[in-house]
Amino acid sequence: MADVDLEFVEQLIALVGRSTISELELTRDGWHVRIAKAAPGGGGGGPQTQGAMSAPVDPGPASPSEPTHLVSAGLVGTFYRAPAPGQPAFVSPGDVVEEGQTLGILEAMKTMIAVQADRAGRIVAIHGENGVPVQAGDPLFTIALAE
Amino acid sequence: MADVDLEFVEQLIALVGRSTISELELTRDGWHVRIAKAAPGGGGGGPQTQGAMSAPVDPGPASPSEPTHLVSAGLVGTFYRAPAPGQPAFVSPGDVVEEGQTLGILEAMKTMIAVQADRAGRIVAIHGENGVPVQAGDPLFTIALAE
Amino acid sequence: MFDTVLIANRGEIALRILRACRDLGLKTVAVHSDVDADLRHVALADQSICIGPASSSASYLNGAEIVLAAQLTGAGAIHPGYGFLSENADFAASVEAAGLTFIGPPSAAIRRMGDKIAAKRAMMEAGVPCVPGSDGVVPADGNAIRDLGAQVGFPLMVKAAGGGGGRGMRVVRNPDELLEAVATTREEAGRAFRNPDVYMERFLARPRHIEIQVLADQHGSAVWLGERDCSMQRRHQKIIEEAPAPGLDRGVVERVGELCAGACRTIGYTGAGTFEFLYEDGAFFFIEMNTRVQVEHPVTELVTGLDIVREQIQIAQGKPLSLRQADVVLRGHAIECRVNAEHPFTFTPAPGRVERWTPPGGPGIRVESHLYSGYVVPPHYDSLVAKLLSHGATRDEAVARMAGALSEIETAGLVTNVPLHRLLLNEAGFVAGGFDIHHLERLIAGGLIHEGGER
Amino acid sequence: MFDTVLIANRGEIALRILRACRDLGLKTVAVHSDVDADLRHVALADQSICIGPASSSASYLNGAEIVLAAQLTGAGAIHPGYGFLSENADFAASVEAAGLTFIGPPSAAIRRMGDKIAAKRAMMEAGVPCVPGSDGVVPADGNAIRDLGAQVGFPLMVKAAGGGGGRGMRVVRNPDELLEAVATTREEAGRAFRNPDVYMERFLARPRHIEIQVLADQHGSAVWLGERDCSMQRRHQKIIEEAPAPGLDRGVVERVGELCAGACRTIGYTGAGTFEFLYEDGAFFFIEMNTRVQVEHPVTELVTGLDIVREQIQIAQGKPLSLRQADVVLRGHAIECRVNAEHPFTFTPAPGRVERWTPPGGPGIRVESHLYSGYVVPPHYDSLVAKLLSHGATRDEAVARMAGALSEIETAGLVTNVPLHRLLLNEAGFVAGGFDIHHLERLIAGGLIHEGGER
Repeated sequence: MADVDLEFVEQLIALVGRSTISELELTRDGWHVRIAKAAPGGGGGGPQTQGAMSAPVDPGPASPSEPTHLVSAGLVGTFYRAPAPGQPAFVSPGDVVEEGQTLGILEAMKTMIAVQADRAGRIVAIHGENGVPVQAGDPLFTIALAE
Repeated sequence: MADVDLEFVEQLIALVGRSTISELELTRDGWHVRIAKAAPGGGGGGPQTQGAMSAPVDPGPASPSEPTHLVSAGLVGTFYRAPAPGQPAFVSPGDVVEEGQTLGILEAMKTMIAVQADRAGRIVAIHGENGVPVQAGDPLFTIALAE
Repeated sequence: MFDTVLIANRGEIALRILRACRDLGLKTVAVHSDVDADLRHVALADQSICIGPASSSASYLNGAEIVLAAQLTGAGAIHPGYGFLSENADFAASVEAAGLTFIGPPSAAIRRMGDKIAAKRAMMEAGVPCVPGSDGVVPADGNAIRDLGAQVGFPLMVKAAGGGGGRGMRVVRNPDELLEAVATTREEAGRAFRNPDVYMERFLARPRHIEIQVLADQHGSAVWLGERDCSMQRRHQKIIEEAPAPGLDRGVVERVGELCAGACRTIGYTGAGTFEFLYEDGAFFFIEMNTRVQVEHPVTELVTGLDIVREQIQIAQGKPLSLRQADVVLRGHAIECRVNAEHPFTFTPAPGRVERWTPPGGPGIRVESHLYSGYVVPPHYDSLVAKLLSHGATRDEAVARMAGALSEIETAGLVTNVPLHRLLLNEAGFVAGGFDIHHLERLIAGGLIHEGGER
Repeated sequence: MFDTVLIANRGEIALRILRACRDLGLKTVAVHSDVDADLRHVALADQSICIGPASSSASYLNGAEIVLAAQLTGAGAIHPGYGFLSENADFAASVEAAGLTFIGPPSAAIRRMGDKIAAKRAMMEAGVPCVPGSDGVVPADGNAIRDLGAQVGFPLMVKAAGGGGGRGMRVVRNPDELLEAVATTREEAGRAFRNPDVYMERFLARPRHIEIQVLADQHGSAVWLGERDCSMQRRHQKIIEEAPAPGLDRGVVERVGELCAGACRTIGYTGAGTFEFLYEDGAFFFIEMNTRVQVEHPVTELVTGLDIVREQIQIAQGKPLSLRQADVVLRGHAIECRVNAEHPFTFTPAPGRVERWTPPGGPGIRVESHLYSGYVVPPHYDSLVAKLLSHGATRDEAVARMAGALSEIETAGLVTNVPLHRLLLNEAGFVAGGFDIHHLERLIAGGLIHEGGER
């Protein structure tokens, strides 16, 4: 419980409060939060907030019984799959990765931050497009864990 | 369940209370909490906010058919019925007042502001106690209008 | 020597005192009324303690409670700020009696300067020029009063010995009104100040308000820190101040400044203080002394580079002044605009919540304010919520910077007099400088506000 | 002469430029990317125009669009601020070609100083002391490279002619590594700066970063405004700057300052500029010139009383300098802390919403920031969100005031490096002054951050 950041939850609540969405669910490193807004009159649901939380968790080619692990964006930024334009991607679906291996790059405030695998396994899904903005907590990679 | 921190849940409850959301669900390592806020209008009702709007509008001795006019506080401050301690009140129920006549004083930020009758008539009720804080819009005097 | 200072005030000056203490490595205790628990300096102080309800008389004016709070928290000194108990000789004496340090002059000096007749006599003895007048208490006998009036000349002012700051005074335009004016002022003074003594002074038609800032230590040294021009007033309330005063003969200012510093030595004054003068036709006339730090002290800080509140504290610590008169060098020009939570054109108070506070910034801008986004200005106290200060190499530069600061300040949700300041900064008389103390009221009577509108 | 200035930048410097224009009575045009519509200076500008999407390359680096915006809005001049296009000679030339005024030096001067080899040669001709090195482009031949390396001495640095600001450089500790280091740096430089030329310089072990601020007009006058010490750096990014530099021989500084002012005249430089030096064992070594206003220019403003951005604009208007060298008098000491939206100890960027922004205030404090309560710091640009500046009569006073300002600044909701600054202001090496450019990284390696914790 200690690593659930209350401040983060508060920010999320503020986010929902400001937005036109009615509900937000977030799964992150083994914890899960769902925030629902009072339904004024009960219905409708306006447009989604731009960008935020929009990438669905694609189950990918992991077999149903295989345990998976999600690598999410640690902060808001631009997601890159390759070290530079025209160069090959760091990883592709099906690749086996080691713990600590660089999977992609997040660029924020003129700083490049490596996105690393925090568990070893096999990449079964890549959720972020190359060069798109992502929010903190957005899923980037699903890793099927080695048994 | 042993690691569920009661204080943390208490903080979450406070968080929901302060926010505009209606519901919060949180799952962590095999435990789950859901906090829902009571729908407004659905009974219960906490204590009223302190101070504000507490003086009831006393219909006073106005006859049922008589039209009345309410003189309210123009700003937040302290209401005085007399020009100085120990001196007689500006007006009392039953007094006939002219338009522009001083009925009381509001003190705010070290400034004394006269509360004046904006209609002529007969004082039928005085809603503010001498020396009490009032909010902008609080009723101070009811005047039965001369036909 | 004390290591903890109790701040017996609120709002911007409490924060100002806290900053000075912090820079000196002193700990602070904030005492506050129950509605003031969310004040900025309360959050920043090392300790805080609630001393009573909102009403000043039960909190910030409750001297016994404040001394008790100092003893409870281990504060060895009390800084009274301005207003409240800052010029209350009995309070200063009770602090002294408790074995604590009152950050200000000795209670005897406060008492003497608080009696305007005694103060004037002391100034005359020290050679400080005063407004010609009765040179003492107006006698009881009607004929004697008439003779005195004829001697002073009409129009004249009848003033209460216990008054000050614009309270307890009455203009008399011709001899017929004199006896009644004296009688009425006496009666009011007895009620308001518990001292019915009144005196007479010649009434000056178009004076400027010029004041001299002084610092005096406990070792017999005193310096003066230039003058301030505080002529932009409404109902004796200053609204814009500046330093130096435009267009004055520097030689005359220097002579008066030296006399003020000298007067501190002769009357045993220590700490920071201000000699207030009326200035007309090249001559200075002493009116009263403020025995405390003033709202407008930062304009002097900007042109001298000194920290007056720090000097005040160090003097109370028994330290000698850190500077001699020759070290006081004025640089550039400074202006202060008092931002009040009041309607800019009707002047009615406007307490309330400031949804977003975005102070101005940039070169030459200093802000003294306890505001923050979400702060609720309570209705119980003074309406001053911020002081904007600008400093420039020239008066024109200081004016341009202040106009810029006023154009960008944001107090969303709160009604303030910023729109009035914006008008004044572009007003021809202000831009020219050197206007008298009736200037603003003449502008108002002449329709300034009507023209300014309420956009 | 122009009456409207287009501000081709964002954040705090855009607001700084707007304030300078406003004080001069000039109108302003804010150009901004689509995520920057809520910037403070956009709200305050006379006109604003969106010039593209968030990505800098499509907005703030889109020179053609910016020139077009100037033409559309009737802006006669463009102020580039720092970063973005401020040192892009092609952009400056395109502004000149469009018949508009570029507020900065002529494009030819930017081009020359942008080539670090040409810049160094120009400085040597002007008599400005430089770091001993290859005195030109490193040749292709391996033996010639080895000879040159032996001549310069090890350790040495291989630097890209097109680099600068800490980019495109490599330390070589012994002769064996030299050829490979040259080859790698060449290749990287070719890719990064489209100029594969490299040069060699002696590597100084414990230099300080000292820089000289200059102003030069179009009439052949140039002055220097004292120096700044910018040695508190991490990965070549300055984090604290101060003026004057503690412990320097004033005679040596003066000689170097005069040489810099002289160099402006010989190379035809106009506007504001900075000569950057390494300083070791009492000697100055030129490293590069910044042909624009710098982030840290306000520390010089505080000690000189000048407005550098205003001077820059007036120079671009063709006006002669308002001051001579004798008018430049340094007063007191000033410090700047760069507040970045980044984790104070891991240095990862931390864009986000500042729920409540309460800047510090009081005597000697200046704030340069575009923040306001509710502002969302976007992830697309530099992490600098505020500059805190303190000024005091002495360095100790400036340090105490900065420590105070850091203790009261409030950026609720936003993660910033304020906790790091708080640690540094109390760190023995900083308090003593005179540390070298590796000081902060040594502190970090030594566990400063670990000890500081994350409270």
